[in-house]
Amino acid sequence: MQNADREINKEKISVAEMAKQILEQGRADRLMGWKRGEFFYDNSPAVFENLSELDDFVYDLFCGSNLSKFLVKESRKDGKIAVLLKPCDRYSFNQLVKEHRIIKDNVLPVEIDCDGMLDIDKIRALGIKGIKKITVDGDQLQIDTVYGPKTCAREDVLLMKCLTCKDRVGGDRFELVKEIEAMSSVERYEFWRSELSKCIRCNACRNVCPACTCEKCVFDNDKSGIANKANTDSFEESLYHMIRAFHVAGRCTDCGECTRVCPQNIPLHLINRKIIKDLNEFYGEYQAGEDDFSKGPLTRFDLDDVEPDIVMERGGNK
Amino acid sequence: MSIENKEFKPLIVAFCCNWCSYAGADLAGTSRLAYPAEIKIIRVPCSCRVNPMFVLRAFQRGADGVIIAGCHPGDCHYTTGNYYARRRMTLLFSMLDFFGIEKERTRVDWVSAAEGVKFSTVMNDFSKKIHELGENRRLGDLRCKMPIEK
Amino acid sequence: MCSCSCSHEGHEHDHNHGHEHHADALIPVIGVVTDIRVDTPDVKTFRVTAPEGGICFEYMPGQCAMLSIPAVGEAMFSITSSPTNREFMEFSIKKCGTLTDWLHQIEPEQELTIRGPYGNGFPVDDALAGQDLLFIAGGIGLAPLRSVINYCLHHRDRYGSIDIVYGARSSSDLVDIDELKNIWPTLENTNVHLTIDREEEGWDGHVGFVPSYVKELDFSLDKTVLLCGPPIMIKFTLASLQEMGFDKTQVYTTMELKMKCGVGKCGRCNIGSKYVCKDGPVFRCDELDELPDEY
Amino acid sequence: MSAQILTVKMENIGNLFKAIAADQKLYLPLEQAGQVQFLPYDPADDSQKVRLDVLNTVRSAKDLFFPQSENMVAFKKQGKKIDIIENREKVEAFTVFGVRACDARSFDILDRVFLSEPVDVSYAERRARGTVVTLACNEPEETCFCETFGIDAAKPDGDITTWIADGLLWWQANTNKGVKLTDKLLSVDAGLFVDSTGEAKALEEQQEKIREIISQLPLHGLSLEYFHKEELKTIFNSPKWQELSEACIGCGTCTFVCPTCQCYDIRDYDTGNGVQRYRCWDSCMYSDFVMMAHGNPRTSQVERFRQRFMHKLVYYPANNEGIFSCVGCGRCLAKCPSSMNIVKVAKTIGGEANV
Repeated sequence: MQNADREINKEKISVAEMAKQILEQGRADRLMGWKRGEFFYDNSPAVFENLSELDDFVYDLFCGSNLSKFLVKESRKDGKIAVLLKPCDRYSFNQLVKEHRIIKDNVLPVEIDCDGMLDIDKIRALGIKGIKKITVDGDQLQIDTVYGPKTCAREDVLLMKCLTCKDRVGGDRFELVKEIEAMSSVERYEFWRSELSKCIRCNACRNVCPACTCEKCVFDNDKSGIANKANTDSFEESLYHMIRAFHVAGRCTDCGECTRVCPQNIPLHLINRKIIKDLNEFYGEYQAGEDDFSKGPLTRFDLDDVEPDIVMERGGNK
Repeated sequence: MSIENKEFKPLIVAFCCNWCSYAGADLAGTSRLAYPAEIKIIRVPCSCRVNPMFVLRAFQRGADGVIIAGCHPGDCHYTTGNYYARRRMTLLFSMLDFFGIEKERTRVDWVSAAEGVKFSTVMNDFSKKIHELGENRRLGDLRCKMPIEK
Repeated sequence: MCSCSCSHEGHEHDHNHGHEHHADALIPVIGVVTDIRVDTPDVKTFRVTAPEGGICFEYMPGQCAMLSIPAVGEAMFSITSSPTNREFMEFSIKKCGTLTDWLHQIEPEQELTIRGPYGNGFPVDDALAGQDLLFIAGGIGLAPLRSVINYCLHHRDRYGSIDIVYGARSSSDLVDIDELKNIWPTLENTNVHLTIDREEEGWDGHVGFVPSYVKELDFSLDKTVLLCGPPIMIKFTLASLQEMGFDKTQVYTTMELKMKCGVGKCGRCNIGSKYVCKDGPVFRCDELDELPDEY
Repeated sequence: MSAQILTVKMENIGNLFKAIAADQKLYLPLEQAGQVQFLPYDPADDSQKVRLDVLNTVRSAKDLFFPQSENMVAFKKQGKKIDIIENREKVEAFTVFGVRACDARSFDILDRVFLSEPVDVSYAERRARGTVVTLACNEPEETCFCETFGIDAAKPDGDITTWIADGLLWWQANTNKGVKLTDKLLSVDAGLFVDSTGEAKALEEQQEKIREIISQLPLHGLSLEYFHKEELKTIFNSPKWQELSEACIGCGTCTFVCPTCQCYDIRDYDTGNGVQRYRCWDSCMYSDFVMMAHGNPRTSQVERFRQRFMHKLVYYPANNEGIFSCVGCGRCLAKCPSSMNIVKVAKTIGGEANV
């Protein structure tokens, strides 16, 4: 990771204090961070322009959203903007700089620490309702609800992306991909039909994705012949996700935002991870966004690359 | 629909590079080598021109198999186009396989302008595979297959 | 009794629905383009009839219709002909988008689909009755007004004097219709004032923008104004009128926004709480003041 | 209307579903790949998991009356000729069970749009043929604020209202349609229900419990007083829209999970065999929503974001006797990728009343 012209928290002060100092010392004109929500868990991305606005600043266990994509717009405004980047967000940031989607000179990247973010949906999925407050108690969470106190393991309700954090030794991020690869073709088909038929085409995965920054998406272009707003049949349910995954192939940093925002909890990251796994196996390990200059695997080639029939020979049942 | 009762007539789309494979098809034709009529050739300037969208579009409109034919690696008219196509298609086909689409429905082959015989063999072979697989039901738009009626 | 306007062959209603049966306002009927006239380099007027002849449905001046070529597009157009014409409907259409590009290259006998009428139309039978009328149009803005002008001229005795101010970028952009040159100017108590934006060889009429021309003409303040044209022209003309002493309650104009359903349900063409397709397109200018500035 | 209260034991609820599904489609909150949706119930399929414990389906029940996508009409083009082929799907009678109080109210809000002249034919048919069986919310969530709109989660509307209390499902018909369904079920299986009219103490206690919980929810007492049509322009011109919309990524999640969002698009699909015209949900959050040939009156996300909330809180009420186009189901609170929602908007714009 390149560290030139970046803010790093050397003195280990709180993130809120860092944010304050940056605005106070005029190192940036604006600061992109998170703003306290209505409840304790619904923090929103926000731009802070002065110290009094920072009263609403928050950095806690519910700041999972990746701020780098907002910079596509924000870095084109006047003045310098500081942006808080968790370790995983840095990859998206680098990738966007590499693709010239962020105007680097207008941004002050600030690297902040993260111990893993919580997923309120996962907590709800455990059947915990009427959540009022959460306190971290070692590996356990004490949850105060309208229906009395509950507990759950912190590990069980981490955001998907935090389970295999790139900056920590974590589990095997391709574990589920391998499981699906091991299924028969029919099983794989059934699996994805069941998942993708939940899709409501809200476009949240596309709009949140730091790799999806086309000025005009092919799915919004009436002349493309595929700009259908709703999934009117099973083909369209698949088509949208296939094209989207493929379009970010080699550029996807595996930030996991698509899965985080999907209102239907479709494990969209599995498609991206499958592609990443293939790229690694065919063309050597590559992490998009590791730096902001190297060429991605689909924009270069080797003379002795594998032939496409390798797909026929490997993985899965027939 | 009672497709089983009807004889299966596949529709196969072949994207052929203008400089090699399309000329290969020509040569196959002038050499009176047979290849199946169900193969619809779409001429593209280079195998690299084939956007993954084209492949999916072909399946959407009812293709049972899609084959991309380009110059042999090293022989690209534009020097490097087919190398990129090779990476791209490998990845695409692997992804389609991951979605549970039969992997035999997609193929890439390199056919030069001098290989009329190879063109005919590849196409016959691919068509045979598709015949064995039967109709593509996993990746096609039903609306394109059914007539519009009241 | 089925009251829907769709009465052509091949359209059968399922009357088994019993009491819940309604005509589906979103299903179009067929219209046949019987004649195409070139009005300006980028405006053509299309004459449309029902397949068996005659108009496709009843309407009032200022109302609109949804025209469509399936798989090309569907869009709202004001009906240019007067409802007093029972033989055909006319649409003056400027080439500016996908559907209009397509329409500009069709030939007579082409069928299209049409549904309507939509919108409120001009209050020709109440607020406008008995009034001296001043029509002000710019460019393609004459299209909706032409319907009203011809309607009023048809019922000449119901209205007072009629003045028509019409301007365009150049003389070739003035919609080339017979009425403008040969009919309206010859009628009693009816005046036509033409203007173009810039000097031009062979043009001996007035030169200047519509807003300033209206001021020069110095109309008496008891007239009711019907105003239509590009948004910028509407804005400045309205300012001129107010400077002259006209009140906004005397001025009617028509609005245009993206529409899909035409019946105030698809949620697209709202200005504040009003839907242009249902509550408009004709608004009295003082009504617009109460709406947010988002058009 | 019959005030008769019937009960069926919760362990026999499967019989009730089978009886309803005997001659019509029955939609139940079923689990599909981990999510709960209103899906057709198949009595023969044991793998279906009915989830009456989950409060909100992600897609609201409006889907059953105003589906995300439906065919309208088709065309065949030949030379200069066009044929119109009406191929709208015929709507058969159906029942939906397990609709919550908020979703039930959303039908009234949609009715005011789709049943006003000119009536929307397919919506009207679905409304006429659909029987709505509601279920009271025993465990409201912290995101619930239906109370703000005068909705009683302890006694939802609908053709039939049901409650779960004391191991029983309590069943009360409210409308003719509800009575008709009840009578039919009794004619199929006379022993299905027990008449518990007059012995509804457990039910009343459950209702009290629900109302008690609701009075303790964090959004209890949320006020929308500030939002009335006299303030239309003030609200519209508020500088706060800018900061509120900052986090909005312009997706359609809020509009698609919302039970009262009703905007739709009409599109043509060229199948190669003809042109199918269909309509589908659309979102005012999308950049192309009001795009036309000569430009776009809403060029930035601020305007699109503002449109959605102005519609819900000001425009719709202005046209509908002050009724808000929101039922407080809390879906947008739970689902927005950036955690922006109508409550934050109401509190920021209509500040004073909510301090």
